[in-house]
Amino acid sequence: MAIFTPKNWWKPLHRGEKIWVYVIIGWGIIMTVMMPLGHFWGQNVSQTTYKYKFNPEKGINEFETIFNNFINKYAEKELVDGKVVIVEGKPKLKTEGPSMIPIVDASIVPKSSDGYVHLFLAAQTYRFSPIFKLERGKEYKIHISSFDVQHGFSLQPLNINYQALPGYDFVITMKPRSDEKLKVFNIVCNEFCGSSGHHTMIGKMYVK
Amino acid sequence: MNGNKFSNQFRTCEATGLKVHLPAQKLFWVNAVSAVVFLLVGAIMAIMVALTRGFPSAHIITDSMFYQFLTAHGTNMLVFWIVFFEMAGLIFGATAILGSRFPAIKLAWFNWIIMIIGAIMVNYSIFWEGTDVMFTAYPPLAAKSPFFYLGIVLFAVGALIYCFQFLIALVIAKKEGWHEGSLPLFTFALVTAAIIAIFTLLMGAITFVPALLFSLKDWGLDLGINIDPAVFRLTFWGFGHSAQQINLAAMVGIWYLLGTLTVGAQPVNEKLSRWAFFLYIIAINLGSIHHLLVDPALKSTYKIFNTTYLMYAAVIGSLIHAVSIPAAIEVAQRKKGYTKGLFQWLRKAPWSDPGFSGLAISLVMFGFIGGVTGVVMSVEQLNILHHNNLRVPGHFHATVVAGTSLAFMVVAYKLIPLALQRKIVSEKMAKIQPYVFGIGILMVIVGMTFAGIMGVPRRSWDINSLGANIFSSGAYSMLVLVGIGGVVAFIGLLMFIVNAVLSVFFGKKIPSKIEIHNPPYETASAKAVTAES
Amino acid sequence: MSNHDEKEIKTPGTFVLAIIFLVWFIVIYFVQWLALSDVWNLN
Amino acid sequence: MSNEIRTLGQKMFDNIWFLLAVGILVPGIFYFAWGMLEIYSVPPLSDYLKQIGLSDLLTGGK
Repeated sequence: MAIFTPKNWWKPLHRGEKIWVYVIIGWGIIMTVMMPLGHFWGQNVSQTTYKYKFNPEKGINEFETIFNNFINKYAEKELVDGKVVIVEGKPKLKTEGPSMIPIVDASIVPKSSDGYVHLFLAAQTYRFSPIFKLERGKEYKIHISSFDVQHGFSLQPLNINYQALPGYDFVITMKPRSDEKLKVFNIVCNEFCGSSGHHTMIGKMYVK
Repeated sequence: MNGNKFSNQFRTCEATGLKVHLPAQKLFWVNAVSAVVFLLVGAIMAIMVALTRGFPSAHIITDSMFYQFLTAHGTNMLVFWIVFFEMAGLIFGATAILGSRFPAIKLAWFNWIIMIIGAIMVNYSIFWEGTDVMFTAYPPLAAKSPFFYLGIVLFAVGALIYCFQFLIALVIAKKEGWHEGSLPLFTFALVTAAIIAIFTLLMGAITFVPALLFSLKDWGLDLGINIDPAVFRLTFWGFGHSAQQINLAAMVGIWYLLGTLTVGAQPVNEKLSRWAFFLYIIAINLGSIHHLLVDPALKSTYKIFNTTYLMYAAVIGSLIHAVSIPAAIEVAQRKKGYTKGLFQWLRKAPWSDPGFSGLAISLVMFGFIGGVTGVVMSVEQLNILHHNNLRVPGHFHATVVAGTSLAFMVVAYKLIPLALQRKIVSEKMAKIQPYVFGIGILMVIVGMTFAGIMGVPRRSWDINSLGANIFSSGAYSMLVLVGIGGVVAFIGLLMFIVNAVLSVFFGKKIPSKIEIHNPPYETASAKAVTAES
Repeated sequence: MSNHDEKEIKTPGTFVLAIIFLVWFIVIYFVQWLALSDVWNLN
Repeated sequence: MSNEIRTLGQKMFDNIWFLLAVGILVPGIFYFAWGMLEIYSVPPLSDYLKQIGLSDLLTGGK
């Protein structure tokens, strides 16, 4: 019984038990092989990560600098009669939605020397910025990171989920499929990031 | 009876003939009662959270309350209820099962006191200071004051000392001659649980002590510590998920125990069952990595190696138990004459005994839903579809709630008479409780899983506030199922709590003989003591 | 205590249950891979 | 009673300190130590951006 013990219990398995053990070891091996197989056929989740100095109390962090430069360079500007509107010496950016998210058309971002278009996506309480306009069938490297606390990157309705950590730049290769019909994708934050607005944190992606 | 140095006061259980060490019985009592108190707190939080999620537009509680309540639900249920009950289980497994004494009773009381202080501190921080960092407490998000971290550290220290005390109790039982030979399988399962717990609590210390030191700056003590979010996640899950593996090992042990107590089942092959527990010990804690599969900073080789639990060794362990427990029951039932066809043994099983029905519901829900979804979502690539959406709570409500909590509840029906000498107040309510709870929690699990498949995130107060048409109408109806199931499960849970509390305090006392007992076996050290005196 | 050491133990019911469980496990596992291949093409 | 022959396997499984050592060491090495090594060997972002010709993003920016 489970509460008493025979003295010598190191006994060989019965035939049925042996068969079961072989079967489940076989199943374990199959499951173990599936992951490297997927990996080498192109399903690599953990593509590349780079770290940067993150120190929220001592001013602006490195990713924020990179991100601001990226936005200033490529975000769509507000135009009046074909001229860029200047507010306080800076060009005014076109924004969308109540949290004023800038828009970046990926087609104007030049390829880097590694042959990819690099895009920077920042998560912060409580928004994802900017909104990208991507082209179907083109491959992009999207740098995902956070300015403040941890966030979740959940691409809906595909239900593709990643984690965004401050201090770490997660580079993900993404390619909107050429047979994809959807034009708007939502990015939902699925990591708790603060009680006043976590449930409102959302971003967008357009696919042309 | 002439007492020697090791003799102690024991009470003999009339029904089972087990000897219960009296000082240990009091310890068992406080730990079990504390567990049920925190279960009640967690249950009230659970119903609020389930209703808020189930009917998001109704806004039953405000957003800040929701996140506080969710934090309280997680910590009270996953940590306080389960660990207190496991501490009670360790005391039971080391004493009553072995017929032995529990050493260092005063230290054990000290452990209980710091654990209870820790648990109260955490609840204080959540309800009065408004800490809402969730069970996970990922930095840079910070609790409202150091009390939250301090509470967890104190609780973990108390539990860690208990685990070592348990291991030492086993050594003493053998040395003083209370017990001889190998440990019974149930106690062996508890050894597995205690070993996993020691790893868990060490990782907990590595996680929460720096977090505590960091948070001391709220009290004006800036130690210049920075917490790396990726490192915190790694060590936190070494604590957070391994803590659930303690439950797994304890629960499987309880399944074997329930099989014995209800139909007299005995493990068909002790070696095979013990191998399965050994596979847990070596491999199961690697599985903590499956929380970090879509994290930056870790590479695929590391993720894949760890998430396979050393080639699914731990899964193989579970699959061994999945067969050896029903096989033990089948053998026992067939011996009683239920030999017709394939399943007469199962049909004629004591389904009105909560111990058996609870065992069956717990085993089936844990295996078919919890275990399978767990393995699927810890595949590196597949995790991308699961991470942080409602499928994850769907999975762990099948394992921790339908599996562990239900097994703990039904074993409590057996332990209250056995270890606390009280009759269960309402046997009738105990009879239907596992079914009510099982149906409720099944609805919760199904609702959560399918809502998660449709993309609904976990830990969200109101998915409508993201905007209209982001989730399909199917997702909303699945959330309604969560809400309704939550109510049913809550009723089932209350049936247990009311019954257990009334039985412990007002149940009919079962009389039993109190005697001084000597260790029944002669050992070298016992001989040395008698020679001295 | 265990007194069924020598003779072969027969547990056909458990065997059937175990097979049902394993089939369920395998089906769920591969259905998930199919679901993934729907959103994430292999090269 | 106590001098009966037990197999090595049974002795191994009866030794709780051996089990404890295995239970701490295996996850301690494979999960914790290896994981820490992974995290501390993440390369810096600025080097990568310089390498792919995006060094202009690294300065200024307000």
